Amino acid sequence: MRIGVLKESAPRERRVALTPDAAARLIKQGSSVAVERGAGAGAHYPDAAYEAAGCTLVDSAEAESADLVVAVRRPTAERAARLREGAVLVALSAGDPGEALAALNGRRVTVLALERVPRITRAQSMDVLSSQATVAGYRAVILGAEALPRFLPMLTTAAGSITPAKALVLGAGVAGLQAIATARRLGAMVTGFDVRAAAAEQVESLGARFLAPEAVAGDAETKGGYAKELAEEQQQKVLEAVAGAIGQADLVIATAAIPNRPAPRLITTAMVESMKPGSVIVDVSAETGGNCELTRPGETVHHADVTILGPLDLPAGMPQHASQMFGRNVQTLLDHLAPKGALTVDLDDEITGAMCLAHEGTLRHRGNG
Amino acid sequence: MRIGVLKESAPRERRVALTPDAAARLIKQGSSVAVERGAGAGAHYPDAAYEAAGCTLVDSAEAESADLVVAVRRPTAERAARLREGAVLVALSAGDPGEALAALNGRRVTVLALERVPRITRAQSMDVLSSQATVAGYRAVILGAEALPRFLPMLTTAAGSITPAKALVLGAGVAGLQAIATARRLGAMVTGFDVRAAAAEQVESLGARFLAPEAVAGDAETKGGYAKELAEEQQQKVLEAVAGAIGQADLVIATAAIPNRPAPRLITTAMVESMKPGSVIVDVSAETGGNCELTRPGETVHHADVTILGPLDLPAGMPQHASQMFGRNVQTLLDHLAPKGALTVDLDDEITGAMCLAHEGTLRHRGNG
Amino acid sequence: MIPHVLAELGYLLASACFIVGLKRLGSPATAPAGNRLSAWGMLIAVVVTLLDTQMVSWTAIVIGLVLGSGIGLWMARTVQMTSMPQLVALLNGFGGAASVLVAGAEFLRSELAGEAIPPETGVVIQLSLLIGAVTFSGSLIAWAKLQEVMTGKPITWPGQKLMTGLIALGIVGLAGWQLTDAASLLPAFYTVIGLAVVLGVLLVIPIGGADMPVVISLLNSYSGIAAAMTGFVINNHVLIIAGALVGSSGIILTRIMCKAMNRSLANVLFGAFGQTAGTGGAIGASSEGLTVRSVSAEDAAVQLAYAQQVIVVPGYGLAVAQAQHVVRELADLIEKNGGTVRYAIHPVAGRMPGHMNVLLAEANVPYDKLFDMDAINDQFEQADVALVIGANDVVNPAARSDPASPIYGMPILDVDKAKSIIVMKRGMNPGFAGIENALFYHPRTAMLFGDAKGSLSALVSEIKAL
Amino acid sequence: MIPHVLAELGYLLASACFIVGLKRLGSPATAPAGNRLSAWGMLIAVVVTLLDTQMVSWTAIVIGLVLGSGIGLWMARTVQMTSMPQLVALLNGFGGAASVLVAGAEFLRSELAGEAIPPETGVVIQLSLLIGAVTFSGSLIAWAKLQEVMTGKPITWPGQKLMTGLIALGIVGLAGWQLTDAASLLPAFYTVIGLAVVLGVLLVIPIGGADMPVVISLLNSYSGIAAAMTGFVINNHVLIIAGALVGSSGIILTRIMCKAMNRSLANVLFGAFGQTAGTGGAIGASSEGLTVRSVSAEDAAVQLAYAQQVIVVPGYGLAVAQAQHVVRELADLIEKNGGTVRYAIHPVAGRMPGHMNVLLAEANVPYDKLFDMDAINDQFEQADVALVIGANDVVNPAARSDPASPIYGMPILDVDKAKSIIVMKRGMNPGFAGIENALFYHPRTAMLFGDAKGSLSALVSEIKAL
Amino acid sequence: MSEGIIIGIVIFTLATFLGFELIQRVPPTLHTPLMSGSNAISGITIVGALVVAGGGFGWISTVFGIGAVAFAMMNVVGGYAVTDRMLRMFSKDGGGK
Amino acid sequence: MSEGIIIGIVIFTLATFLGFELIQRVPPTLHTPLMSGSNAISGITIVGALVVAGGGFGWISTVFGIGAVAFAMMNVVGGYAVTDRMLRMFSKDGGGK
Ligand SMILES: NC(=O)c1ccc[n+]([C@@H]2O[C@H](COP(=O)([O-])OP(=O)(O)OC[C@H]3O[C@@H](n4cnc5c(N)ncnc54)[C@H](OP(=O)(O)O)[C@@H]3O)[C@@H](O)[C@H]2O)c1
Ligand SMILES: NC(=O)c1ccc[n+]([C@@H]2O[C@H](COP(=O)([O-])OP(=O)(O)OC[C@H]3O[C@@H](n4cnc5c(N)ncnc54)[C@H](OP(=O)(O)O)[C@@H]3O)[C@@H](O)[C@H]2O)c1
Ligand SMILES: NC(=O)c1ccc[n+]([C@@H]2O[C@H](COP(=O)([O-])OP(=O)(O)OC[C@H]3O[C@@H](n4cnc5c(N)ncnc54)[C@H](O)[C@@H]3O)[C@@H](O)[C@H]2O)c1
Ligand SMILES: NC(=O)c1ccc[n+]([C@@H]2O[C@H](COP(=O)([O-])OP(=O)(O)OC[C@H]3O[C@@H](n4cnc5c(N)ncnc54)[C@H](O)[C@@H]3O)[C@@H](O)[C@H]2O)c1
Repeated sequence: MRIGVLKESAPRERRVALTPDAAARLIKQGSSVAVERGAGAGAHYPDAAYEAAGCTLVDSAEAESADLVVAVRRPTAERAARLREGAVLVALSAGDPGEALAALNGRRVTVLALERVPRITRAQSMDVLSSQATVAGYRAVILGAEALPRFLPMLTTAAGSITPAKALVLGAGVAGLQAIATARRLGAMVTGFDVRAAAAEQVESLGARFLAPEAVAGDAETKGGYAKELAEEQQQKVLEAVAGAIGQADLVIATAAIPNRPAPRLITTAMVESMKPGSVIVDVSAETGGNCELTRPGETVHHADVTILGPLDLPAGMPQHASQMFGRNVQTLLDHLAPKGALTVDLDDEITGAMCLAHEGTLRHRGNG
Repeated sequence: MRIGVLKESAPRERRVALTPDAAARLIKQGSSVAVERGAGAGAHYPDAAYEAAGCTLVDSAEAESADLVVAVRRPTAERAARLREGAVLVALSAGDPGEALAALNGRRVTVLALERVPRITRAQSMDVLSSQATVAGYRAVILGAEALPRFLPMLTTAAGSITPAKALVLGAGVAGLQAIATARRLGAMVTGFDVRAAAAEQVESLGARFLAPEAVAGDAETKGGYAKELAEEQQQKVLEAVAGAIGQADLVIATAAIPNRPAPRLITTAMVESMKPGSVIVDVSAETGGNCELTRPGETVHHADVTILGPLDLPAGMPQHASQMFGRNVQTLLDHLAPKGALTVDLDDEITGAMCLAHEGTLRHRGNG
Repeated sequence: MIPHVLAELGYLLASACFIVGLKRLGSPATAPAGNRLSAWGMLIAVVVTLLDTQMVSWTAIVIGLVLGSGIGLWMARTVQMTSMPQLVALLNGFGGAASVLVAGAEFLRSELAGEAIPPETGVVIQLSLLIGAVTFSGSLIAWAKLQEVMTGKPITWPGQKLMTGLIALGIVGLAGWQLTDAASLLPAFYTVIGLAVVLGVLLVIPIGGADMPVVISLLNSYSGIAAAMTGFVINNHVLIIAGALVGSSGIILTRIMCKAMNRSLANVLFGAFGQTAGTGGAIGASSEGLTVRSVSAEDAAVQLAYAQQVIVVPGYGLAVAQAQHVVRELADLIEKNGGTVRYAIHPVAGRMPGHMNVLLAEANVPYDKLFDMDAINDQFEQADVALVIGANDVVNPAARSDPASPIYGMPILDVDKAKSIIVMKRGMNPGFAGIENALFYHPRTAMLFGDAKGSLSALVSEIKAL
Repeated sequence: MIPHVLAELGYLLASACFIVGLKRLGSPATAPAGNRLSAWGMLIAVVVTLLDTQMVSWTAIVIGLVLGSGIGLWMARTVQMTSMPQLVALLNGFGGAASVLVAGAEFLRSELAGEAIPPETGVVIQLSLLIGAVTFSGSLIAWAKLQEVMTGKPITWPGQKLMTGLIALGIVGLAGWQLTDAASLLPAFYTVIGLAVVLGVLLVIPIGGADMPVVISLLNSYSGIAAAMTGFVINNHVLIIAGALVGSSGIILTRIMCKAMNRSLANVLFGAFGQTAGTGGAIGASSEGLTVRSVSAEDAAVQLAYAQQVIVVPGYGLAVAQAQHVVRELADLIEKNGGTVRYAIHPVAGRMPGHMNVLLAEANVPYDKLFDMDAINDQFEQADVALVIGANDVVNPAARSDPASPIYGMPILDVDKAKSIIVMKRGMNPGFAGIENALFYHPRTAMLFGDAKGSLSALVSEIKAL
Repeated sequence: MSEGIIIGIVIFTLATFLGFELIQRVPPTLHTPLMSGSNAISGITIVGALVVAGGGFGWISTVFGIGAVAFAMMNVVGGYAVTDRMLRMFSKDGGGK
Repeated sequence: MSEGIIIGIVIFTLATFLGFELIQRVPPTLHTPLMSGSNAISGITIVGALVVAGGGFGWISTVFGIGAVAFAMMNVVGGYAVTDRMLRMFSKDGGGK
């Protein structure tokens, strides 16, 4: 199997879909890997490293012509049109505008959407959502600490005592838990908040306090471990709980999300105005609209002496390790798709089936793509 | 005594010399405090807070006309010219261009330079260099973590294992030690480096490894606990030691300094070129020229896939707590200068004498100002 | 014959040997020497007796000595290491029988010679007979249960307790009659012995096989008392001293053993009647009829204290218990004892990527002691103990072997290859994946139940106390 | 008079009271009850004796009882708490004297009545006299040293050892002569007693006042043996049992006391001759002639285990020792024992701002247990123990009182207001400021020398072992 | 009651107290050896057995004597030997260490 | 040697062993009370003193008897009383606790 690695073209996207290390593992299994020149530069993987790993460095056209093309984000329509007929494309395909997919399908390209890896134990090592959320949770705290006009840890000094910062983490999924851990490492007093009952123990297992919204827990979790969208009345309780806690917080990391839905609104303008001067909100959910009413995706908003960050490129901001993890996920997935280098797309397979958006000219999973 | 608090005018200077809390303590001792409107805004201390603390909010002219004027940085020549004859000015006066001081002296203003507080035990609580270096050391790591394309902590995940980052801290003074502590908190493996022999124990007391330059230690320390400038040959040994360690480092925090001298050069261009792709240098000493040859003060340099930060505004970047500590230092100093609100400038006093650059028309400490 | 004073001093020396020997038996370092010292004491006692007593005939002595030593030595040499407990039971029973025979001989001699037995001598003879006989038959039953000659399950029937009580009463009555009535009462004598043998059987039969060690220890204590009573009968101090020593130290040992099993002595002896086998049974049996082996912190501590290579496998339970600092403490302790400790971090242990790293970093566990799965998996075979702390799915062999399992295909930590496995968790709850874990039923696995933090603290204290 | 059998049983009961009482005296919770039980035993023994013995005359008995009880009670009631050890010494001496008198009376009685004393009785009488007399005079010297009636310093002179040896030899010789020669040897008898009294003086006089408790404990053991010998003389078992108990348990206690002082018994008894006062002296004296009081981890552990309020004052030494995790462990343990632990953080403790915060955060000490100087300084008065770990300058009272000191004017933590202060450091080195610290010479301060991590670990083990 | 019995009781009492104190903390691995070792000590009945066997009381001595000596001796010899075997496992290579 | 002495030696030996075992770990605060309490027990010489004092051996009984009883009684009464005083300090409010 010949694998092509594309250089990303989206703005601020510094990741690469396959690192030299991951590529080397695939080559060992019998594949050949063609890497577009400069693909890893943004993530600090120089071309030389790919060469050393046994890849061939190629121009973009050649990378596009591989049997299987991997990229972090789905390539532009222009590049997609250059894919080989019957090729397989593995990439994130979020926010699918329909058209691009249709075009690919027209060329009978098999499209495997990385964000659709099912969250079963066996597929954990292929799950880019988890790995990139880990980066996002860590990085959100670093960005928050940078934006804060104060220390996170407690400090008793000759120039007076610095009280520890209070951090509030909304949503205790993968990113939220990582944020909790990172903020605690830096010495903040951390409170975690989630609607899923199982989150309480997980938050406490990191040494943080859990804030339980009244009368919501229990039925807020789907079978897959995700949160459901809440009924009006429940949503009200959640808002009350957040409102009660946010006034004390110096740093808020908002990571609440519901799959395939806009992010739940948890922080209203009034709540922002009740916060202490100088406090900071990092809205990790900005991409899906943000947990905060005032969030503007990709921008930094100042409101009532509160700073609201809406970063869109959290994992891409830490491209070296984000790519390392992404690449490892992709490599494990390819090992699964093509054991010993021979590619077969088996739609009955639990993982492949769930990921596949287009195959042999047929679109799949339209309803919840 | 009437104390005037100026609003800072330097670009990026967001600190304020007296916080509402510190002002309240002075007022309790019998002074009155006039705060220039908006002085605390940059540090997230709103005017209302000053009012609540018992200060009067005034325009700039009125603040300038106080008996004792405090500011973070020495005011512009223009503003200085408006100070009352015989007034006392308390501020940082670093990089004194001579002229400004002469002008102040001409108006018989007593100038007390905050960076000249002697490093004796009794004066520790007035020592803004220590308090601001604390902020700088912490913040340098936060900035470094933000600029790094990788994690600091170790992480074993389904997407592979992330090795912990290696941090190298050059100079284990106040800022360096704080940087060591912060990097360790974030999970990095930290090595500290200094020429003073006493630093070894201090670095190890933070759980970090100490790297001793060969045959330098011992006589590299002055009586005051500072480092001396090194002889050519010693300097060579130091460079060798740094060169030997820097190739492994992902993050370098450079804080080495020698009082009243340009920062020692510890990182050459060749060393930067020997570093791993994606690594980051935060040069805390940028203000005095930087420990790294390539540092450009106030700018970010990319060289050979290494990012070199030369931040000039480290404490100002965390204005709320930096101001809190600064204000506490200033307040303790004023308590010392004017016990119970009655100001006397006693040049025989160990602390006042050391700080005073100009008094009753006479310039002092010219040689090492 | 030697002067009696010398004999007394010889016996005293023998007693001192028993005392010091017994004390030394209590700690691993000194136990072998202690046992040898006590054996010397026994030799001294025998020699002194042979020199001191007016021996009318040597035949019986020689026959008995040769026979007894030969059989004893042969049994000790040939017994399987795993059958030790039943051998001890058997030997103990012989001791009881010897007491019965000595006291019986004394009784018969006086009786047949028509001598009046003074009441206090009568009492001690009766006690010697009674306790000896109970020890004898009880020990044989214990042996039979352990040897699986009879079922190891408790044997109970309605009215059993009443029956036992009646027999005991009968013995007391008959013995009293014998004492008060000066006339020769040989039938009563034999009846008492017979009833005592039955009593021994009745007392042990309702106790389960797993509790036999405690029963043997108790019977051992009895046999000591029987020996002491024999000492009263023949008015010999070394018998009294040695017997009393064994009697009381045996009681203490029995209590220690019960405590190690987290049970009371009463529960061991009469537990079967209540029909509640205690908490142990409730969690003891899996759906497929396999059983888990539960271990006490004390026992686990001994294993860890003497282990050369320990691999700690932390899981989500460690995080829930927030036991990261204690685990570090335990590791430090093991290393101080000369072992090495490594941590095996599974990629998905815990509930977020890097969960275990965060915890262990907090406890300042050096990075170079953390190993990821690929690096450590072939090290388990050399590990003396794999200490699984609150981990479940990540050590579930179903991932390797059971294609129907939801975790099939996930690589796991090969803890089951370790020489011994200790699993710490609160109960038998499944982990995240909600499935059973065959590791817990593995023959080399011991479960240390309880909150991980509590269990780890207990281990630390126990190791320090060793 | 009661039947002798009853008396024997009464004595046995008394002995049992002593045994159980003595055992209970070894642990704080049971000690008061233990002492009372042993007192009951004594009462039983006295009553049994009065009932059992054919009392020819009661006058001596009544006079003696009234006199002895009165004086004893008066002394026990009026003695200062601080003079307890010398009272014990005195009482112990009286015990020795009583043994001398009893044995002496036996000897004189036989001697005057012209009865031949069998050799074994002679030996025990001699032993009783000898040990009793040594105990008597030795105890009086110990009392005098402690009461400061005579100097507490060791008194030695050249040839002292030789002299002691010769006297001991003389005693043996005379005693032997008395035994072998059947003739009345009253002068020899009195000479032996006289020499034994001198021997007691000679044995104790070269030992320093600070070591007197060990000496008293040893003499106490002797007086037990004397009592046992008296038991042989009058052929009474309760005397033998109680005396032997005291004799052997006294030896063990002496050894424990020596271990607590980190010395060997030989060093205590003969140390003065070597003229090296051990390591303790080297660091014991400050330049101004003040002395520091060093404490063992065992002692400090007891203080902490029973403390209600503990304030920990960490300093740079804690960081150097990297003892943050152990200090947390210790605190947990104290809290488990019912105490509260707070941490007093001085603004400049350590070598960088917030140094202590970083450390304690690493050990996961909750923020609400950390107090800054202003918040905690008025709490020290209520603290049972202030535990200063590797801090020096920040607790130096010179900052308050000595204008010449480089640290004058720096606010410090008021640890010297605490009810008791334990300072942990490696030696008497000064801190950052390079100046001496009067706190270490404070009467309520005890120094626990050693690396902070080691000392803290030791404290943890000791508290767990209590 | 005879003096002999009284003294016996005294000695019995003391030895019983002593037995209670001798055994304090025993690591579980030593439970079985300790039990076995103390069981061997209870074979001290051999002293009584020898007295009976050598006493020359006719058939009583022969029957009861041989039996008592043989049983007691099995207890003694078997007990010490098997204890020794168990204990040897703990040293160096075998068993727990 | 008389049987009485022999039995005395046996009893003495057992009691000595018992004494060694009774005291194991004693917290330092208990050192003095324990010493004092066992010192009181050594006042058991009172039994001998009473025998002497009540024995009617003329002046020996009077002089030695009164002395012995008085000394022993001081040891006993003073010893128990002072031990009790010390121990009471440990409970509840006083002293260490
Ligand atoms: N790492 C990740 O990123 C991630 C994310 C989501 C899900 N997961 C999943 O989580 C699982 C992780 O496996 P794991 O082995 O670490 O954990 P696990 O399989 O969830 O098992 C944890 C065990 O710890 C025990 N436990 C809980 N609290 C305890 C306490 N206080 N003291 C002692 N034991 C306690 C529980 O048993 P008792 O109740 O009987 O005590 C439980 O069986 C995997 O299935 C993985 O797929 C991982
Ligand atoms: N916090 C800051 O920002 C800062 C900065 C610079 C200077 N300072 C100065 O540093 C001092 C801090 O006071 P401090 O009380 O924390 O410390 P300190 O006065 O420096 O005393 C520390 C003591 O700890 C002992 N020690 C060292 N290692 C030890 C170990 N391993 N185990 C046990 N003890 C050990 C040393 O005595 P032994 O050698 O006898 O054991 C020493 O006396 C002040 O004078 C302050 O002015 C503070
Ligand atoms: N293979 C696996 O076993 C595996 C892998 C990764 C994650 N997971 C599990 O999947 C779950 C979700 O992970 P995720 O991070 O992708 O989730 P996510 O990104 O979809 O959501 C983030 C968090 O927001 C929370 N949330 C949603 N609505 C909320 C509201 N109104 N208020 C507060 N919180 C709200 C959710 O409960 C979730 O915890 C977790 O339980 C995680 O442990 C399982
Ligand atoms: N009042 C007090 O007691 C007090 C207060 C604050 C600081 N101090 C002490 O003052 C000293 C210096 O503090 P600072 O942070 O202001 O110092 P600084 O900012 O002047 O220098 C920072 C560090 O750089 C080091 N350095 C200089 N040249 C070097 C070279 N060529 N290579 C490597 N390292 C080099 C110095 O040794 C120093 O540790 C420290 O010992 C500190 O503990 C004392």
